[in-house]
Amino acid sequence: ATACGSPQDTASGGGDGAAPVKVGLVYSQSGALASYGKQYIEGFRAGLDFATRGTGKVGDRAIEVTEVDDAGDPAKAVSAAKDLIGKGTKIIAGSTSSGVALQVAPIAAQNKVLFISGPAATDAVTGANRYTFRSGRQSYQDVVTAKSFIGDPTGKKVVVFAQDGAFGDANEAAVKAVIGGAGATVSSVRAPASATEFTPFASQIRSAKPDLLFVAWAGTTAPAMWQTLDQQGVLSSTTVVTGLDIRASWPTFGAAGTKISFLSHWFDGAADTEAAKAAKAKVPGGTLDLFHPDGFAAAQMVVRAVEQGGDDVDKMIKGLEGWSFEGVKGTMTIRAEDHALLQPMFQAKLTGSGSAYTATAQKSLTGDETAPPVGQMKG
Amino acid sequence: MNTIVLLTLTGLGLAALYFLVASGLSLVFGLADVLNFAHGLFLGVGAYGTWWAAGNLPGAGGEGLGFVLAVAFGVAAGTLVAVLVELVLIRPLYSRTIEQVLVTVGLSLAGVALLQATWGADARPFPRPAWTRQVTGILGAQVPNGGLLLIVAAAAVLGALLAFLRWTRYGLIIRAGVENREMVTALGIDVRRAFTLVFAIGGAAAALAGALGGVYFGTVSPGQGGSLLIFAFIVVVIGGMGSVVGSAYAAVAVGLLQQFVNYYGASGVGDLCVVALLAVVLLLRPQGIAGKVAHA
Amino acid sequence: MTDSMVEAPPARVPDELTPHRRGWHGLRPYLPLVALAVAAVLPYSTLELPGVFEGPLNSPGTLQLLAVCLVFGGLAAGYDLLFGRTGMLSFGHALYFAAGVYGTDILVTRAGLPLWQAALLTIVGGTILAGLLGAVALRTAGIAFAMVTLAFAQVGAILVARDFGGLTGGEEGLPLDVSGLPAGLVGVANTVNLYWLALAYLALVVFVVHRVSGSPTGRVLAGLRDDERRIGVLGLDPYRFKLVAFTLAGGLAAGGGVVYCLIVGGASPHITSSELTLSLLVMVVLGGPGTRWGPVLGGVGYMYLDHRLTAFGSSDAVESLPAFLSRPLSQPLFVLGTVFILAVYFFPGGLASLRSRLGPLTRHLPARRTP
Amino acid sequence: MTGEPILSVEDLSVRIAGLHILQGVSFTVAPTGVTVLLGRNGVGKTTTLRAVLGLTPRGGEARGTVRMGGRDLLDRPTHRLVRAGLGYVPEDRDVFAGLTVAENLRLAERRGSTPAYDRVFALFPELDRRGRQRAGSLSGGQQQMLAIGRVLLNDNRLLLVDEPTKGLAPKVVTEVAEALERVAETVPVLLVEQNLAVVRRLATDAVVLSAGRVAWAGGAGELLGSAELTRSLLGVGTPEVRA
Amino acid sequence: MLATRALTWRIGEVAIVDGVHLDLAPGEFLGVIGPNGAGKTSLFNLITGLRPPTAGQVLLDGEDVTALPPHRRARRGLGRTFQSSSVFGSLTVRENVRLAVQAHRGGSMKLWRRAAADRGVAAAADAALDRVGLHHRGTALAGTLAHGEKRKLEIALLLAGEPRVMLLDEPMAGVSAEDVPELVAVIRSLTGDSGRSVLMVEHHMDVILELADRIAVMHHGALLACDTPETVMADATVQEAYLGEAL
Ligand SMILES: Nc1ncnc2c1ncn2[C@@H]1O[C@H](COP(=O)(O)OP(=O)(O)OP(=O)(O)O)[C@@H](O)[C@H]1O
Ligand SMILES: Nc1ncnc2c1ncn2[C@@H]1O[C@H](COP(=O)(O)OP(=O)(O)OP(=O)(O)O)[C@@H](O)[C@H]1O
Ligand SMILES: [Mg+2]
Ligand SMILES: [Mg+2]
Repeated sequence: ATACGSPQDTASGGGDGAAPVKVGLVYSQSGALASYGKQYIEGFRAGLDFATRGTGKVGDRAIEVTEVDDAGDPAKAVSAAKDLIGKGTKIIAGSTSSGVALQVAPIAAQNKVLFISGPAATDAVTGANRYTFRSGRQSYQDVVTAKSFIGDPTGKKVVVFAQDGAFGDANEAAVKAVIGGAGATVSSVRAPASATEFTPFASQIRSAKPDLLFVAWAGTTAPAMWQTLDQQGVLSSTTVVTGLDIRASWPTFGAAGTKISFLSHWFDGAADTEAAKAAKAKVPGGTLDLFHPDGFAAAQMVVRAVEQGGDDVDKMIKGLEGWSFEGVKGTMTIRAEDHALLQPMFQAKLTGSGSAYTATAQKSLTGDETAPPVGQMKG
Repeated sequence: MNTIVLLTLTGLGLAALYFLVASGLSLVFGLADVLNFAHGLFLGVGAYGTWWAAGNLPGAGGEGLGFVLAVAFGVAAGTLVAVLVELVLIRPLYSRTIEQVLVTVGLSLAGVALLQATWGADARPFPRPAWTRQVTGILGAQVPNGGLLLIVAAAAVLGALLAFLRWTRYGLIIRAGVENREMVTALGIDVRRAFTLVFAIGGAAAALAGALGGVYFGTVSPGQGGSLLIFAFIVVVIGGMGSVVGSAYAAVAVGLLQQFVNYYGASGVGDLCVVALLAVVLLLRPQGIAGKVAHA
Repeated sequence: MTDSMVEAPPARVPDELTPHRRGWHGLRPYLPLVALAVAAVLPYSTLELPGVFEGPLNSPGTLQLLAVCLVFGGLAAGYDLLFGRTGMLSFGHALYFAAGVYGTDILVTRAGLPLWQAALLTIVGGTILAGLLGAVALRTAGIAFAMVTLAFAQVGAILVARDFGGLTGGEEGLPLDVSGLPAGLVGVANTVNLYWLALAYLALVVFVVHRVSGSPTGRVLAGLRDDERRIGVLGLDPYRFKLVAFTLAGGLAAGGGVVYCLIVGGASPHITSSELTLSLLVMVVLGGPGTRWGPVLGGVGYMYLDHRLTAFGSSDAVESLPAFLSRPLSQPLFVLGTVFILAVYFFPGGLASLRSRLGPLTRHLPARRTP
Repeated sequence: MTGEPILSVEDLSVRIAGLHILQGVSFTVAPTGVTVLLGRNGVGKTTTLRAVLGLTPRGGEARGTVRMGGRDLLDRPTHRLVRAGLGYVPEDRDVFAGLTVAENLRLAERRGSTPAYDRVFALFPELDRRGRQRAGSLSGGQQQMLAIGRVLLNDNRLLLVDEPTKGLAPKVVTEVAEALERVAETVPVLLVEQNLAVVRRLATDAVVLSAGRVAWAGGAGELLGSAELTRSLLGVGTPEVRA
Repeated sequence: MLATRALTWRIGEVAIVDGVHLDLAPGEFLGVIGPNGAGKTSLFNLITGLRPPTAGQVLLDGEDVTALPPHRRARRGLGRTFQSSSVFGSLTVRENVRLAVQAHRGGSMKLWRRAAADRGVAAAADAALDRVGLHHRGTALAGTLAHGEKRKLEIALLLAGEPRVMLLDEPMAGVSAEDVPELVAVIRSLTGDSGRSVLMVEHHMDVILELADRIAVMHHGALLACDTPETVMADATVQEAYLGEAL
């Protein structure tokens, strides 16, 4: 039977004190970032278990998680978010890619629900609006970690090698601000993201003779790029820093892998915290990877928000702002002003050969050391 | 000086890669008139076939003869898939070009997704002989051996295709068959077999490109074919459809242009130049470099 | 070689130019209006269609999904004006859609214009862009035309990805700044307004395409599809007519971009890709080129599958299957691709051919009973 | 009629796109000489020839029996039939426009027999001269010559020829008629022809189609000799009117 | 009315059409004959503008139209049929003719008018179909017509445009004997006192002889003769190169 209703109906969230709390996870289950998404959700499950001590409940309210696949497409993520919000969901988390995070954040603000961005690294999520938080690191924190490789930057020559586009722009800008600001001369070599042959760029870099080369390159062509840098003698002539990607990518560095200095968000064994142990025990396979901590922290933040706010989003925000907690990586702090997530970062080295590589931590930096400058809340 | 040598040789390597991908496309697209959006799938099958064989096939591996065996396996797999695709999916659709688009697009989506479902979305390291990762000094330039390998392979494929088209009747049959299949059969020729053969060769060329592309990139991932494909399309069209030699010229033009502009020009202008080249060539000579003048 | 790929576009008589078949009696002309009315009141229904939609028809999630589908239905119908009705295979139609999306977004978010001004400027700009690029591209024909349009669209995609002047947000996209927008278009509770907007767009496009196809100009376009030389010898300038069709289709696509930008609340570079043009082509072929409802059905169906298959892939039904089935089935693109392939064999001529294919069947049924 | 017919068509019926185009056509082709198929435009002459060859278009269906040498031809792939000796000159010439004249001829070569280029070039020296020209740029008549030449390249058991003299200059019409006459000495021909002068010269037997059915069949002399028959069946007084 | 001045089209060294001077008076019916490959169709292509000549001029009403594209020439009243039928295959027969009528009457660039509503166009189209005897095939798709029927449709398309100068390229090829007289009558009615001129290529000598006021003979691209039918038929070269021994 067809019933009639108002076209502007949206379910109201909970109300009843014992009703489950609805949490929506919108992330990539399929598409190019599916493996990031997989780590995220495993981390989230482990984190929820950890934060609720195995009960899956906050007080007597169960956390009811709905997972939606966005396939990396912002349009799908927006549809999913609207659907969830329409059904009374007050907390949305996920966003494996930056494009998704930036598109979902305004939706959260417009509808006054909490949004906890996931692995998306773009700096623009920080301070996007007061409803938006992040559970992972941001590009700026990567760059600060990179800076720690050259000691005193004064008078040093730094080259950024990045792909065209927003990701490259952000990295270049961050390096100019962080390392250039500290006294180094920063220049950049940029290449189209679609490039498949890197010799021209390697030649440019080599002739620039930098003291430090910062590489920000994502995508399937990365191995070819590294091989070319290696073949053209760039790796052996200078310190090369880049971010350490997920485990599966390690063998693709080939011989180049052992010559690179890695800054790392996380790898298995980077720190030995309580949360890390708990996560290791829960995660299928027993090995942690790059984005497990993001999911884990997201779950911790969800539980905190519900504890503090119940169904009241404003109270959730109050409860999260300024909160410090022990995550997988160590002590994490949600900065009240712009919701940046201050967190430890790591320096790492790869050793091994063939398909068996291990990463070892060289040094870890605290959340304060890698803190991005305080920004204005935009919305 | 050595920068120029380096850029030229690596540019030729890139051109060789484009040509390898484009050659199969040109054959199927130009001769059989099938706009084969599933070409990337054949590429993927070749790459994954080689990758799988190196790890699992007895005797095959990442070095020497074992590597040759692995590549042979990959090429065979790509050929087989191409033949199956032609027999099962394309054959009922000749002269229904619009529906071919639907099928090949569907195939490319489903095929890539299937590769991803089977082996995951992440790039896998590709087995390859150690010497392909090294460089050779030529006139002071450190030229990657992988690129040289591509150049040799592309030259061999070019020669083989030209011989095929010149010394066999198949080229003729297929060109005629595209115009009017019915009339070819009315001359007593089994045109279907010729088309299957074209697909087989196109598939083999694509699979070889996939395998050697794996060597070049060092990895194999499900979507790898896709990004090369757009340049391959451009090469085919600039070169003139169905002209293997035209594709070779066009590949060299595109490869060198990209390489030199990327070095001497502003970043990323290389791609724009290639696109501009395409537009200019087509506006001046709609039939492509080597294409014959279309006739009303 | 031959350009038969494009010289032999889908041969189908435009509905508008065929004599009306009997059987629907006098009702047929009013069916579209009835369908429009039903679609317009749909958001008042709380009907649940389990498995089809996540929530009741009036829930924001369902309305959002429907809105996206409707926009693409309209977009496909507009593209069909080029492809199905005039026989021009453009591989760059995404450009004009993207111009609509990014134009609106940039003018609202970066330049702070009010929405109506931004929308107007964008549609006018998109139409002019289509006119200018079309004027150049139409100097070629066949596959060359397809590739020149592709080249133009590719330039657009590169410009968007390069993020010149920080205008487009590069690969991260540009969320729409809603602060200056009418309140009725913002917020989940107002999703229904976006739905109506999308419905209006679709209706407009279908109406325009219908009117144009049935007009004297439409007759010329149908002729162009078959034989351009003949059109010239009859005293008509093929170039002018093709340019009109190209510009009009470009303008319609830009309009779709405006609506889409509002629905999704931003722009992301997905929509500049050549894959989108290819999707449009697939939608039209799936539905049935050159028919009134085929492209709409194709567009709506395609987007519906594209959005819903992600849910299908992660559903319990799929996960409980053995691994060799559940693995591929959980890949939305695998299912989508397979659907295309099957569609060709089960609906040759597109979804729109269903009617004519079912026609004989129903006519034969009573006859069967008395053998 | 002499001897067993080389081709016998029984109750051939063809439907295309819902139209019943041939409605039970039966006739035979004698083992020697020329059998002509006559009728107004659109009665189904071409459809008949194409059905025999298995070239009924997609969406169409041919039923009935077509026998040659005791074997049913329907549903056998066209290329097999042609290789078995069925030569076809199509109505629309259907030369391969993108190929050169020489390539068009080369394509027509059949494996296992030596192509008789002398025969073809003797009849149409034009084709020899224009070997390197694209067939698409030939004049209409030259294309017609190519279409006929293509089939004369091989030895056939039966020729199906659809309006071979259409578009040819009178002199060439005579030459083609002579050539067909010579060919018919060894190979039976099923000919569709509108030029009654040619018909008169060549035909031994005649079949007249009307609206998808056989209206008359018999000896050609009988048909063309009777003014009454030609008027009622072919709509012309005496064939001599058109010379 | 129509004239060509030293009209020439060369491909490489070969002259396909070689310095043709032709004058067509108003109301005149000029037959063109010549061996296959003489350049008759090519001449038509040059006159209608489908190919640019390498030299020479085409004059229409005394005005040089050599540089005009085909559609501009058609607008000035130049119409033609094609040797190999070129009709709009995916449109119905009736729609084919309506398109031609509409192209002639103007108003094709009207995006917001209902084409079917124009009774005038429909009536003119039906009249043209009637004249060639195709009215009963009005709803068939032109692409599915039998060969001879397409020839008739070609002529209907020409009639619909009411051109003042008509170029007919072998209109009778493939038309069944029974229908020839009818079609001849139609073509004859085109000229006469209406002041229209016809240039017709045809290999059926009886048709040419019946209709033509003068006959032009082409050979190897050049105009050999242009004279009354009697003179031309008596010419030994024509006999030898073109007619041969009649059957
Ligand atoms: N593909 C088709 N679809 C629909 N009708 C068709 C098709 N092919 C042929 N016909 C119809 O079948 C009838 C017979 O056509 P056919 O070509 O056999 O005639 P014909 O006797 O050869 O005529 P002509 O002398 O003009 O060549 C015609 O009315 C034609 O319109
Ligand atoms: N592109 C070309 N290259 C070489 N020769 C050509 C080309 N185009 C046409 N020709 C030749 O030009 C000549 C004239 O052709 P045209 O079609 O005008 O002849 P026609 O007089 O109409 O003959 P028909 O009576 O056979 O139709 C022919 O010999 C033809 O082969
Ligand atoms: Mg016929
Ligand atoms: Mg001619």
